[in-house]
Amino acid sequence: MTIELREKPLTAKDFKGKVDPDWCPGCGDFALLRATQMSVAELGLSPHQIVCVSGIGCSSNFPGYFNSYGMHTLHGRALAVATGVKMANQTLTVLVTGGDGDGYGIGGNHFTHTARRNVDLTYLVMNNQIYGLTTGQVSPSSSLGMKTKSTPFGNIERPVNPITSAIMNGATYVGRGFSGNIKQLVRLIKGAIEHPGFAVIDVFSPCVTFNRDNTYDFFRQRVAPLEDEGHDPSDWKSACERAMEWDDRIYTGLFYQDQAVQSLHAREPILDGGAPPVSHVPEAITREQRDRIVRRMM
Amino acid sequence: MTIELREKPLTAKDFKGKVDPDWCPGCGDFALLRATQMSVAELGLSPHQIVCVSGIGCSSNFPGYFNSYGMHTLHGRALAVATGVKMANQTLTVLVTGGDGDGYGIGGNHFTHTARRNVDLTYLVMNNQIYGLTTGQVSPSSSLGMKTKSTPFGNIERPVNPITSAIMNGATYVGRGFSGNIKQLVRLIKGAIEHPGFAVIDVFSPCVTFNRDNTYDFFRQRVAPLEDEGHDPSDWKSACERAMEWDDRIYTGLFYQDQAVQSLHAREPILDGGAPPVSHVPEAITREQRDRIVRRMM
Amino acid sequence: MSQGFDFSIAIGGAAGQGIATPGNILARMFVRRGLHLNAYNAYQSIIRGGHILLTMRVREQEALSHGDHIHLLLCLNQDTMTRHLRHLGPGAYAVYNADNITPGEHQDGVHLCGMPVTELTGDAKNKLAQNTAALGVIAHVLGLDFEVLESALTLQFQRKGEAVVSSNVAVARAGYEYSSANFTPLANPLPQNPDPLAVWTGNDALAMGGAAAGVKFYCAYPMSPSTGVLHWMAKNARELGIMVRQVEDEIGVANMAVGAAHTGARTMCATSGGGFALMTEAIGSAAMMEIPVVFINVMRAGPSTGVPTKTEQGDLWQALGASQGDFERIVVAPQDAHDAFGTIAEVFNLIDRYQCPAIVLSDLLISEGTFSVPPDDIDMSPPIERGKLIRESNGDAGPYNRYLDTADGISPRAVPGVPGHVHVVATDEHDEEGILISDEFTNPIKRRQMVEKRARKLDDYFTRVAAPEVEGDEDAEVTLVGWGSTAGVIAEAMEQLQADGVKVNRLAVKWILPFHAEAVTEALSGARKTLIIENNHSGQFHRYLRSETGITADGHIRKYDGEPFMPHHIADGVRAHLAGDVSGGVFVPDQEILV
Amino acid sequence: MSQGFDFSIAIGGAAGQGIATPGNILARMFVRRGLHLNAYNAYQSIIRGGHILLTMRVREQEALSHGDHIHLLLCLNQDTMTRHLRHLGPGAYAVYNADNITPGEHQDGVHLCGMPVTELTGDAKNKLAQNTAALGVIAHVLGLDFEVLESALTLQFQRKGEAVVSSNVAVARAGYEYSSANFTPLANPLPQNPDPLAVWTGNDALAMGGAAAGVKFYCAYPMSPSTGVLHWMAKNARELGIMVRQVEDEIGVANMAVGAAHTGARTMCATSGGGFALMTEAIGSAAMMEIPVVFINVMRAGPSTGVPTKTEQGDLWQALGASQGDFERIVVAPQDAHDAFGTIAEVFNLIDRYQCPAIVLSDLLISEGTFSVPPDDIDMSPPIERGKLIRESNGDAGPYNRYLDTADGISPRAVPGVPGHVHVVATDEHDEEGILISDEFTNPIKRRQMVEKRARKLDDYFTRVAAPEVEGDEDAEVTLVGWGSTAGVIAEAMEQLQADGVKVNRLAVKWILPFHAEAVTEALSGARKTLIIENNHSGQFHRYLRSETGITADGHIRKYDGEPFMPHHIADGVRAHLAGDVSGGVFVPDQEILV
Ligand SMILES: Cc1ncc(C[n+]2csc(CCOP(=O)(O)OP(=O)(O)O)c2C)c(N)n1
Ligand SMILES: Cc1ncc(C[n+]2csc(CCOP(=O)(O)OP(=O)(O)O)c2C)c(N)n1
Ligand code: SF4
Ligand code: SF4
Ligand SMILES: [Mg+2]
Ligand SMILES: [Mg+2]
Repeated sequence: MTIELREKPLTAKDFKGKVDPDWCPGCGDFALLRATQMSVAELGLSPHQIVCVSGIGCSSNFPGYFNSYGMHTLHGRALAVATGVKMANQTLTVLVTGGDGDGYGIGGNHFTHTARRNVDLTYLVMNNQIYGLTTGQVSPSSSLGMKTKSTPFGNIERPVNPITSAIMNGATYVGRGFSGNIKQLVRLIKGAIEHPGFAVIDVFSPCVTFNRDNTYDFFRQRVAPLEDEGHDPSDWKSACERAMEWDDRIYTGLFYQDQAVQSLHAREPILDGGAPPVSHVPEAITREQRDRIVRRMM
Repeated sequence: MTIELREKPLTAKDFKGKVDPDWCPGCGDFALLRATQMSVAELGLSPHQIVCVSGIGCSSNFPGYFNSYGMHTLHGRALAVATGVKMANQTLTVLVTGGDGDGYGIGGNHFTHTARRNVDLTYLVMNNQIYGLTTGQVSPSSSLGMKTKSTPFGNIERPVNPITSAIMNGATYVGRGFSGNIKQLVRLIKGAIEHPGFAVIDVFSPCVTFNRDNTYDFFRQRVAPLEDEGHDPSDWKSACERAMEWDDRIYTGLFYQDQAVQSLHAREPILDGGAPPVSHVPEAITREQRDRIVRRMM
Repeated sequence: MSQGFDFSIAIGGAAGQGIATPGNILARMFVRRGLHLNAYNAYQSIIRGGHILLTMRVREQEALSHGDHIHLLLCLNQDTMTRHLRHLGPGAYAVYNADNITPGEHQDGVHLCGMPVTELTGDAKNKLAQNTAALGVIAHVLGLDFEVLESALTLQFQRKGEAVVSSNVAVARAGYEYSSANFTPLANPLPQNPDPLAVWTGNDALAMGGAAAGVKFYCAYPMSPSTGVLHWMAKNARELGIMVRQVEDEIGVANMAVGAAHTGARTMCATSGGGFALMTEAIGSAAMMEIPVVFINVMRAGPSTGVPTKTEQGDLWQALGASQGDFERIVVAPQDAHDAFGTIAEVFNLIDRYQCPAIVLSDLLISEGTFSVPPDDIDMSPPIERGKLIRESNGDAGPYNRYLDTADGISPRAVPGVPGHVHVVATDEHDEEGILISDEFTNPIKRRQMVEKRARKLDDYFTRVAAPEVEGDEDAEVTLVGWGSTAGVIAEAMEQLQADGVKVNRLAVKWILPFHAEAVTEALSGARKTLIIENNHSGQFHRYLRSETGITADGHIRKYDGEPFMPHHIADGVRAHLAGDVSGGVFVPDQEILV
Repeated sequence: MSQGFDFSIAIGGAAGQGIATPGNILARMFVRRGLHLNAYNAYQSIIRGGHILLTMRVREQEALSHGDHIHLLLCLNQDTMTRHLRHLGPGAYAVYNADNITPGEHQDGVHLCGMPVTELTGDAKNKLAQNTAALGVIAHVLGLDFEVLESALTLQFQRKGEAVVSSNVAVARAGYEYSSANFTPLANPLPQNPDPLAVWTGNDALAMGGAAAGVKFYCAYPMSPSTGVLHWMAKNARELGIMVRQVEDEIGVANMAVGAAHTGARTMCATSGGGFALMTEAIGSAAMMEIPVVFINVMRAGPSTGVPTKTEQGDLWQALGASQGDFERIVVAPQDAHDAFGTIAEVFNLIDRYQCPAIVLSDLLISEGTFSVPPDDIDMSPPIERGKLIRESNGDAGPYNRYLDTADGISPRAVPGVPGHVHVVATDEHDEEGILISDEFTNPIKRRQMVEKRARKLDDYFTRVAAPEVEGDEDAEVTLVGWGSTAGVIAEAMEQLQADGVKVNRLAVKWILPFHAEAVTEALSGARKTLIIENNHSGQFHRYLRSETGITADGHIRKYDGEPFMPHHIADGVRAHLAGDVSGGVFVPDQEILV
């Protein structure tokens, strides 16, 4: 099923993977999967044009459930691998999917540096504020006081704020979604894929099995779409301020976007002027190249 | 030479280490060493009360030149080791010293998480915007376009901003110093040691050997002490805004401080109410403790 | 099998069907009766669905493995029935909800115990009712009075309130009564030993070993199958005054542990293979700075993420090759939960003496298995010997050299805070004072001195750590060599072989590095045929044994399908080897029970 | 030594005194004359100060090591004179600035060539003038026409402008003339071979090997002594269309490399021991996903940060134990720069064939050494064989299984972007389609199948990779076994021994894993006395050799003081062993030249 042979446009269904998700019934991750499938279909992408890279976690099982090229890599390392994929073949659409532990815990350093490099990736974080696959330990985004298997007396570490952190580290498209609002998710994801730079969407994706605090209800009572607030995504200060609100009102939507910053592959000198991807150029170097090098050694 | 036997107060000289620094003549790191020695002397600390933890780099050789307990650990890992030291013995004054590559490059994840935990450490980063010890490669704080041995065609990655990043990640005392201004450094360091939480001071410490761009002159022409600006360190927005200025004017001084946040050891339940450090409590558990545990297993 | 009661119950279903609860209730009932337990849970890396099979072997004698047989199969879904009914032999029981599960082909003499659960409970919606009803059936089949089950249920559910207790008791009673009316109980009912036992997992045992040894700083990043250690520590932290930290990643864990250990706190951390890979750099740093820390690697099937819920002995070479350069460390592979408990205290005394890191290799089989333990064996006051540790000022005002080149290579170790002992520890090569040798002039003579000083520390190691010994028949036809967690299953395979008249003995190696090369060479010098048993593909232990002794084994029994050995796998392998029936020298048993 | 011109120049001083420039000028002069060069630079991990000694051996024959002697010592400071004057034998030269350096005790017949630098140059402030004046003296002593030096200086300084060139030429001329008037030149002046040679470092050679093999993605984090590879790549990136990335840490490097390699680009990265420790988890992941990547570990003295500017062969077991579980990979230790160059291309063809990672073990001695190379040997168009790689749609619309269980275990490998071949690669165990086996039911049969499929890939490895062979005397009294970078120095030690009438041969092992166990066993079966030579403390290669073959060597020659072997260290060790003079079986030579 290739784009060349295709008669009618693909639909979300065409992006169903080889197996059905083994997520718990009700897991928030289903919504993001569905929203991503709808988004790529609406954008007219074909499965072979996309690479979906993940780490390890419940959420990181995503590539197995999504029909595209996929890499299910190491816990915390998806962004590093994905940068390798994108930079070696800039013609691919690269999605990165994973969890809060994967991305903000063990993967934190890659997150920071991918942001400052503005690598043209779409990073979808299924943030359930817990370690799901390992059966419920505290995560770097768990709230203060939260009781988990590893913090039976309550979490004493303040949570990261992925939105402000992404913005300040240099991500150029920063949004927040909620599994309870697929429409908004689709809008955010399509925008992210079309955005030529590092796009981060932190998605409240409730873990119905291990997180009793941050449930669908918890969020339903609080989420407020930024779209309704006349928020200006070019204003980082207001974006950060709104991202810090948590108690009664939690904003979702596009917090921040900066289209003026070039992505890493656009800045890379050897890809100047639409050069082909290094994954596909001929390996052999020329006699002239060889001779120039050897001459400098003499 | 212990605090108990001491007749007259210690001076900066008493904090000279066993060997003289092998830094290049003119290296910015000398100033920070001197400023730190003056600061601890002025605060009336004794060498044995201090642990100075570093990673690897020119700057990370600091503990060898400073008379206190020291740990010269792995490249990038100083904050993790220092957290272990501080949490195991909260009575110690723990300084962490190192470079920009060490702290913001390979050590980035520990930086983020140490900040959100608000571990009571004083972190002094000798930021020369280059990898010094490895003879001059690009660093995560090198400016765009900078030519180094690893970027002979110019750096294409936007630099991190350690100040905004520290603030947004949750550090509760965030300052910037310059090796050309020891007085200000001493003020900043004393404040940092007295601050009960994670204090970060990013210090412009020119590498006279490998960084031809960010020289003493470069900074002398630009530095503007925040003290002269009526800056309010409780205002994170203004702190970030000022921290982002770079071209003509580069602010130094205390950008941000929040004394309301408890440090990690203050929140730790097992250290409740001034409990002794776990490094010094008796190892043996009691018969009653044992019996309670075994009873639950039956 | 020959001696007394020996019965295995398997409970099968999908993740989310609540297998743990009946498992726990039965386990408590058994150990309270003083019976031994060895339980292995085969599961998948998913939270819902899949196929789980919990095998609980209960025995009058100690149960060294989860055994070869299923005597009673509780099917919580059709899948379990379909997969495993054929593994039941004559006299075995299949218990199931007859409302929605149908048995298939089966051997003669299998008791098919279908329960009309909806009819019994009057409740078609409670999905967990079948589990409780089945407990009633099982209690009856085992010949227990209902009161025994009733009090177990009460204990299990009392936290949830009276109503939950009484509804569960009612359902269980219905099952019990239905069984009494319809099914034949065991001819030899469940016996009772005089002294009740306790129950723990291997991870509990590792954690408790740490607590007993005086661990006051524990940090970790969750990773199956090691996470149980973190959970135990977190739960008991407050009561025991142990600082427990979950860190951002395993690099942070290992380095934080190094920092805490340096201050004087006994410090431990646990992970599995992938996390251990990330810790290796810090392990080398601990060795160079001479700081004692215990690093536990609970092995699971690899490589890479591998099969996270399956067992393997695949990380031996990773442990041996952890970090660059030559350095001093101890590697030990405990043989079961009980041994793991004691090993931790022993290892802490060793590393405090030698001022070096230790790597403890457990595996999923030990760590996630559930086992009985005699409560009196849980000695949580082992001797604590901290070696040349200086934690308080000793009034000594003389010069202090952290890396003093002493006769035994061990230098007095002062922790930060002690007046008069200020020094810097470094991962760069340093001299006796702790000054970097590359700081001014990289003196090859000093370098050599320090390498030799550190190496000398372990000179008296073999006088302090027991060498492995050959156990079993004197003039054996075959000597089985294993390491770590296979000790028990090898012992049971030996019993089977001995019952068949095969003369067999065993060398079970636990202390891996430094290796008792002389003792092992001596022990194996008389062996007529040496077979090595390993739960991995490449024969990691065999290659290591050979690297240290030059000994080449005569054959191998290996398993690398994720499942642990059952005793008959080994016995079959030995028979095949003795019959000359093994091509290529490696016997690989088939895993018949597909879990 | 017996054959033709063989002369070693040592330049000593502190970091910052500009040793590199005269070193480079001399090197270029030598290789342009077609003379062979082997240069070893002993330095410290500091930017200024300390003691550096650059030893440049120039020879008519190939120079396989930096040799045993110093024939001309250029002292840039008093420290160098004080340390090394006593190492000069009769006929050797000491060149120094007589204004501030005084010679001490010395052997008879040493030429003390003090230069009155201020007088010669008329400039007391230019600290580098002594270096240039010394070049004049050296040129004269070596019997060169001044024009040869003049053109070398012109080439070196022309980028800096005419003024710099002419002032340097003037100073050099003053030195040359002073020398002509005062010092005796060599009886046999520097010869000239017909064909000029080129010059490279081992790191250049590794990088160029990569470029020749078609590496299009190179990423790294700086770490001595591997950083030279990054520098070469960065400098030549644009011209060769190689994407070069400096990453935030080595974990990022290794994983980024895996990502780039998966897209189809030949990908390489280099680091040293500590960085390699951080990469190990990703190496296992590459093996599990079956992605070919080359990981270079340039060894330095360990453990931990160790001695960053000193050499050691200490990371063998780290390479063998890199990452958890059993998996397929290739480990190779090139023997010198030339070999390193060719090895990279060979290794890329192998890992593209076998779809697995490779670990290349270089060391500081190779990587930072400077060597001559015949330009025609630099074949940058080696055969490029990419195995079962699918980079373009082949019109095949049939089902595609990434991990198809083929007869040879090797499955067709499609890269992202190819229509009709969509699949997921995973670090979890998976089936032929790439579906996780733990996703629904962790099937032990599938698990075993996949382990065996992967293992089978290497079945024909030994038919493709040359086994090591014994070289040297047929009926040797002693067989020297080495691995990696000691091949050359062992060969030179053999020459010395043979000159003494000792019959000796050598087995130099390069391909480490898979190990040519049969071939090596066969090769050593006739050895009368086997000695193993290693630049480490614990005998890592000996233990590995034994693990694979069971062979126990008769003795050892080891060095672990940070400095490389010199030929006489090995020859002395062999003599001591033959004389039965080695207690404990391990001969450890003293490092006489304290650098
Ligand atoms: C190096 C390493 N450490 C730890 C693990 C174990 N592990 C697997 S998933 C996971 C965390 C899962 O949390 P998150 O990323 O938030 O994903 P979720 O399951 O909640 O979707 C951990 C710790 C691992 N696979 N690798
Ligand atoms: C794991 C690891 N990777 C790389 C290195 C090599 N290394 C030593 S110092 C350094 C960077 C130095 O830069 P910085 O931290 O900025 O300190 P500076 O020398 O500039 O003060 C590097 C890459 C190392 N020691 N360990
Ligand atoms: S455990 Fe939580 S995160 Fe994982 S699948 Fe279930 S609901 Fe989702
Ligand atoms: S190289 Fe740079 S950072 Fe290092 S000591 Fe010299 S001036 Fe300082
Ligand atoms: Mg999560
Ligand atoms: Mg720096």
